[in-house]
Amino acid sequence: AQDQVDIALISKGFQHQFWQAVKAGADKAAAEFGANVTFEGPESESQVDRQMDMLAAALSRQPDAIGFAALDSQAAVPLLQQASDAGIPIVAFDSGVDSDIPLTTATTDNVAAAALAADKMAELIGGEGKVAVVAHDQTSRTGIDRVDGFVNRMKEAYPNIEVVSVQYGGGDQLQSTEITKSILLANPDLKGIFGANEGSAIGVANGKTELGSEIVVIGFDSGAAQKGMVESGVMAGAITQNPVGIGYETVKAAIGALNGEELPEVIDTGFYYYDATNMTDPEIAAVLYD
Amino acid sequence: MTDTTAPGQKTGIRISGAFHRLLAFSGLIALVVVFSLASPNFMQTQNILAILQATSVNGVLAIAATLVIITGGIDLSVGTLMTFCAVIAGVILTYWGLPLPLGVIGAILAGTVVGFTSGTIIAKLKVPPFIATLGMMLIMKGLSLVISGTRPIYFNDTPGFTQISLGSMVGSVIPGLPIPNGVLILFAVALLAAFILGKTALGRYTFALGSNEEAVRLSGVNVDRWKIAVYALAGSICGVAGLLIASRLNSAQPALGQGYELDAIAAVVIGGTSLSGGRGTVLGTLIGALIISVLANGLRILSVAQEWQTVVTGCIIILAVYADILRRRKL
Amino acid sequence: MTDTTAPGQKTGIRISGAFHRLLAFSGLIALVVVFSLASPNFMQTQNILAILQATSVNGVLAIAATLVIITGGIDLSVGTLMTFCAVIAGVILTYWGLPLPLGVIGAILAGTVVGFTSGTIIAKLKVPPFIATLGMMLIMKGLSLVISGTRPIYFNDTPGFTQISLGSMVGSVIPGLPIPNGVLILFAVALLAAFILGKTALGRYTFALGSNEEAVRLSGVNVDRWKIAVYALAGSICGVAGLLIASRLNSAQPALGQGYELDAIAAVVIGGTSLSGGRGTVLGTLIGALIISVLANGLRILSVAQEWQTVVTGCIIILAVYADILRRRKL
Amino acid sequence: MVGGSSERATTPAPAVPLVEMTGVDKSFPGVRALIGAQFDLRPGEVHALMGENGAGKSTLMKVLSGVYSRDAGVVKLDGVPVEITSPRQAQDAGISIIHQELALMRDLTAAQNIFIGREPRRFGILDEGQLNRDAAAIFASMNLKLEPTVKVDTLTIAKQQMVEIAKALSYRSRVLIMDEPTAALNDAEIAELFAIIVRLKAEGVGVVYISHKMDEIKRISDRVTVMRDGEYVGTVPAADTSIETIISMMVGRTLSNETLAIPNTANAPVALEVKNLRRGREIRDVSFSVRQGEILGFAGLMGAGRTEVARAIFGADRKEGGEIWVHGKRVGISTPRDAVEKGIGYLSEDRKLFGLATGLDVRNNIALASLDRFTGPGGVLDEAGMEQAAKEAIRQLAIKTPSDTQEARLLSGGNQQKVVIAKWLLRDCDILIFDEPTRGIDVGAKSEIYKLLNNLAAQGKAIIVISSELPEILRLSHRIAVMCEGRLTGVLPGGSSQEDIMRLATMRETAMELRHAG
Ligand SMILES: Nc1ncnc2c1ncn2[C@@H]1O[C@H](COP(=O)(O)OP(=O)(O)OP(=O)(O)O)[C@@H](O)[C@H]1O
Ligand SMILES: Nc1ncnc2c1ncn2[C@@H]1O[C@H](COP(=O)(O)OP(=O)(O)OP(=O)(O)O)[C@@H](O)[C@H]1O
Ligand SMILES: [Mg+2]
Ligand SMILES: [Mg+2]
Repeated sequence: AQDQVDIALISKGFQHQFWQAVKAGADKAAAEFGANVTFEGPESESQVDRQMDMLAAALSRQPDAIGFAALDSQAAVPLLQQASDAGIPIVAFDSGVDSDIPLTTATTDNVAAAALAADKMAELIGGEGKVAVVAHDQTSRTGIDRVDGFVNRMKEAYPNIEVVSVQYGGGDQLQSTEITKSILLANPDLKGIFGANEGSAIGVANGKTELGSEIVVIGFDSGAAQKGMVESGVMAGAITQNPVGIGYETVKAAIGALNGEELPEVIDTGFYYYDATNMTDPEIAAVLYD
Repeated sequence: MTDTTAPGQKTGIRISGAFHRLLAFSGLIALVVVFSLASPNFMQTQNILAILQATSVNGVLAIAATLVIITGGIDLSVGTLMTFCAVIAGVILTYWGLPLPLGVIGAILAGTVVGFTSGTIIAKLKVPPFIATLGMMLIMKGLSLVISGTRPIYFNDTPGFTQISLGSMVGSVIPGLPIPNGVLILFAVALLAAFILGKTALGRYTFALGSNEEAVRLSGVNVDRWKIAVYALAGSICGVAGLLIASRLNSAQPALGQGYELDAIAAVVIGGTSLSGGRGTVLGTLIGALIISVLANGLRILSVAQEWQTVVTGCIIILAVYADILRRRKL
Repeated sequence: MTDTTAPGQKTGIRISGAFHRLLAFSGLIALVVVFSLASPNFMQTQNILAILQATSVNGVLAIAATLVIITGGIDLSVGTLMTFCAVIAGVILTYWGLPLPLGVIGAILAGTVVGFTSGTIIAKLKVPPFIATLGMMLIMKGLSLVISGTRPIYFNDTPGFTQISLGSMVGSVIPGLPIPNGVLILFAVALLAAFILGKTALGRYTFALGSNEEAVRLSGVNVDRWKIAVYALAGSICGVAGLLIASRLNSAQPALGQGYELDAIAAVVIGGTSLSGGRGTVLGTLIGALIISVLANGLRILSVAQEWQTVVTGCIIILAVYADILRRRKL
Repeated sequence: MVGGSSERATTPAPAVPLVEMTGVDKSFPGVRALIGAQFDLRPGEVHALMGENGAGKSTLMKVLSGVYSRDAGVVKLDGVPVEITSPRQAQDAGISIIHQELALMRDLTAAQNIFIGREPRRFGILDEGQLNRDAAAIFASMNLKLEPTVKVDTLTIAKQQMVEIAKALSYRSRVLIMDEPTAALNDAEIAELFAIIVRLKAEGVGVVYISHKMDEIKRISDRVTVMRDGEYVGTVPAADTSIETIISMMVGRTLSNETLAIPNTANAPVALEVKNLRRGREIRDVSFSVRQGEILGFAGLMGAGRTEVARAIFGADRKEGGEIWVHGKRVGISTPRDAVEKGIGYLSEDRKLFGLATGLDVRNNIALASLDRFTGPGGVLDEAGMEQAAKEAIRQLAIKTPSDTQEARLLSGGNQQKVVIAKWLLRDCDILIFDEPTRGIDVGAKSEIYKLLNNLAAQGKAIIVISSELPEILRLSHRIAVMCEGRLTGVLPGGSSQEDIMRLATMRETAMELRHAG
């Protein structure tokens, strides 16, 4: 496979289903276009420096192109500059890099996606009452965007809804479960909880089941467990991005860049709200992943 | 030769022993009292059950760590080994579709084998426990991902599986008291570990090894064999923890587990077991694990901002141990 | 009474000492050779520099941990204390807009004060180091978030800041050798720590404390003072690490840091320092830290799948330490 | 010099000895501990193994008991060559050993220590009752009053030593090796131990007995084998050989045993005065003083509280009341550092636990209490100065070590003790408290230490010597303080008789009350 195009993808995470879905999309594109793709990411979204080490090692490998999902875009600038100096094209994915080095960005608008979750939540609880958020990370871009998107939307559009608690469980299902149970026990009149990523959402749903609560749960992302919960109604619904699409578009854009194609500034891969009623719609089913 | 153990002293020691054990709860009780006063939601049955449920996994892991720490060793692999065992159960039950009991046995056996391997590396190759179990932690973490194909394995085809942790045998007998099975399992493991430590040769050698390994060797005891046995036992307990967490999440989550070792070791040390070995109790470890859960639960119930929760937890851990030291010094 | 110190014997010991030191690199050298053969990209200047750069933060933290571990203690707070110091630098430079040197001094001072506090809790209140520094780890983690307002602080207004880690003084003198300053700082810290350990009273007491604290106390030494000094020194070194990481990322990332203590302690133990105290070297720790980085980098260069990287890393850590044990046994 | 050929043993020599070791070699890095060593043991005899510190006695016995493997040589049991490679094998072959350095599991009880590896079980479960009963039976047979359920780390070294002896006895071995069993024992306990040994002899057990106490050799042993520098010197019958001969075999020359002139210190200024020192039942209103140039001996039975008094003065333990005056000024001492600053040094009775930093080398152990003196600007140590001081001390005390950079834990027991003494000599204190300074020290070195103490006194230092060996107290002291049950029962002049001391040492409170009543 010496003559194959070598593309290194440095993501924000690795073990989570979301990133595995991105990887699946990238692999799909790799197979389609005959490229060799590697995929790596740090353990948690706070490990900015570990991601730098991964990027540095990837550069040493002298790949033909790099796909990069920056945990902190500023921190990455010197290394990206180095890559760009070496003539290696860079495609950003998942969230943007504050720099003009990346040729394009394949991403989801997380603020808007979380605002949609807020709208759905408001609709389901009847426009008033207390809600809470269980998110994955207090400092990462996606964590901040989704919490802000949800909370601000509630503040602006639904004055009768109060966000009583925002807590962070690191995306760990068990920890998110414990957090959810505490929130429910502390606020018996709570109407709903938004789980801001896959692990958080599943944790919230588990906490709800364990306490036999009737609150409205809105999740984020998909995965087999979450789909099952939406199907069974434990979770009212969830926002899904299109991670497979993100991975696919990233690799496709990288290859396009190598072939000298013109790339758009942003490739919006979109987000969707799904619930038991629309899960099987072909458009939705296409972006859901296991 | 004079007898230093006058009868009066003896009763003194006995009384102080009981008193001691009672007072050991003091840190925990203080926390419970404070939280009960601060929030009416804290002392509700459901919340108490939530706290116990939250303790079950860390409690079981901490008991495994206690055994190893009493020998003067350390086990950093408890968290990822737990995950590995959960994945093994997933493979057996979901991928291979075998019946539930085989999954249970498989998970515990996997833990035992891995613990046995760590113990062998430590005892035979003389690799320090910190390194051997650090390596094992990474190996288990990687293998969990490899075996599961980096995706959760769900137990949807094994309906009884979630009952291991979430069902309530007590609740089905006494309707008002839905103590989850996971909590019962924690107590069962604790009783078993306490029995082994207190009443069996394995327990005796566990303490002896941590006290003075060289002396045990000089006494003609096969030190290696017993050391390996302790690690294997700890591994099998991690297997139980794996079943607990998998049944609670109805899935084996291959990415989870790292970082859990620190909570487990913290519970052990807060419970008064010395990291230099030779002394420690399962009861202390249980209290330590409860202190950690009560703290987390209480601060959340009070809706303390999360960054401050962390600060307060840090302070209280230090204070709880300091209070325990003061108490012991006085007695 | 006769003198057994025949001249021949003495030289024998000296030679074996030097040989020993040379061989200590063997694990590292073996890794480098394997990776060089496996990939032509490994031995390139840029990659070597990347490895050194990747070692700098963990290396400095590991040196801090080495000091504490030699006293027979442990420091779990190195990672989050580093972050705390980075945040303090951010507050001074960005929020208050003060000049660069004040930020540097402030970060190191913050580390020293926190280390001093941990040391005091350990020495005066007799709280075990594991608990005291576990508590401190959580407190630092929380305070970093509180002070920074849970968001990164950028150093865009302090243009020289990234030069601390990323600039290259060597490169500006010898153009072909752009060794980043961060690496120079690592070596400077290592030299300083080795000097303190080997040549000063503080260093001597560090070893003595780990060897037999009670004997040191009964020799009329103010044990508490020296112990506190060691923790304070370790804290100030964490301050340096804080500056390194902040300047490398051009920002203080308040959520980072937890988990880094394990890598640091692993480097120390791989480097041959005993967790029970009394022995250890800075050179060993440097080698340990390099082994960790070379392993991570080499496996990435070889495009090994990430889950397998973890497995291989675990195995090699155990093997490296085992090889070291074999070597020592033979000599 | 007496050769090994003078075989006139008190017990008839059976055809085949129990143990026969010949040509045994053993080297450690930098040290040849045994060079062609030889030894044999017959059933029913007590065979003393003698030699200076570091002669290789413990090493030879560790080879026999499976702790070390030998580099060369033959070991025969009942005339059959054997390979003993583990302590377990030694036990199975009927060999048990009491190690010189206590090897107890501090967190276990006395009974648990004794039966480690051989716990009585019922249905696989430990039978703790049986365990304690068995231990109690052994204690009873030793006339030892000790609760089987007491944790050993709360026991004094003497009692810990008794636990070790009980453990060795419990194996009911044919060969029993005792490596300095009496170093920590007082006369009454030694008598008890000897009674046990006599009983074992009668049962046909062969006993190897290592001790530096010359009088014991005469009292208990049948034959004596002497080693020097790892080599076999000779074997002689104990009854027909004078102590002087044995000593000259050990050291390779004759020791002058001059009695030391006791200078008159009655008018010298008081260096240390202790008034009404108290702490619970352990220290009850102790007052005494030591003059410059004076050696004050402290005698008493085990548990008399001498160590407690010393540690309380030194600030190592807390006191409940009392005053300490140094050179006529009242001083507050609450930590050892205070004491050292006031010019007081304390050599503790347990070198392993409290004296030696075992991981450090000899040089740094010697300099440990004086590091501030070797600290230059910037905290940098004067390594050359330390080396010189250490080498001087090694020469002065004839410490047997390959170099001053040898790790202290690798020295033989007696040489470790000398290192700790060297530490305090280097510190140059005005007032020195020596707690069992010659414990485990060979005769040659002992007389060196006596000379040293006298020299120190002659230099005007005030010295307190705590010792359980009455001859030592009598030989050294200008005055003798005697303690019993935490009280100072009297201070006797230098030339007092052993009987006077024993009378004060056993003056129990109850006895005094009875006398008052009568
Ligand atoms: N494990 C070891 N490593 C290195 N040297 C050792 C070791 N054990 C003993 N030695 C050395 O071997 C020599 C003999 O020591 P050994 O303990 O047998 O002496 P000993 O006759 O019992 O002396 P003592 O009367 O002081 O107990 C000494 O020089 C000692 O330093
Ligand atoms: N570690 C300990 N724990 C509890 N009690 C102790 C301890 N050490 C000593 N004691 C008690 O203190 C008293 C005096 O101890 P010790 O035997 O050390 O006196 P001593 O006069 O120094 O005797 P010797 O030096 O002959 O051993 C005794 O009652 C003893 O039981
Ligand atoms: Mg000896
Ligand atoms: Mg004493």
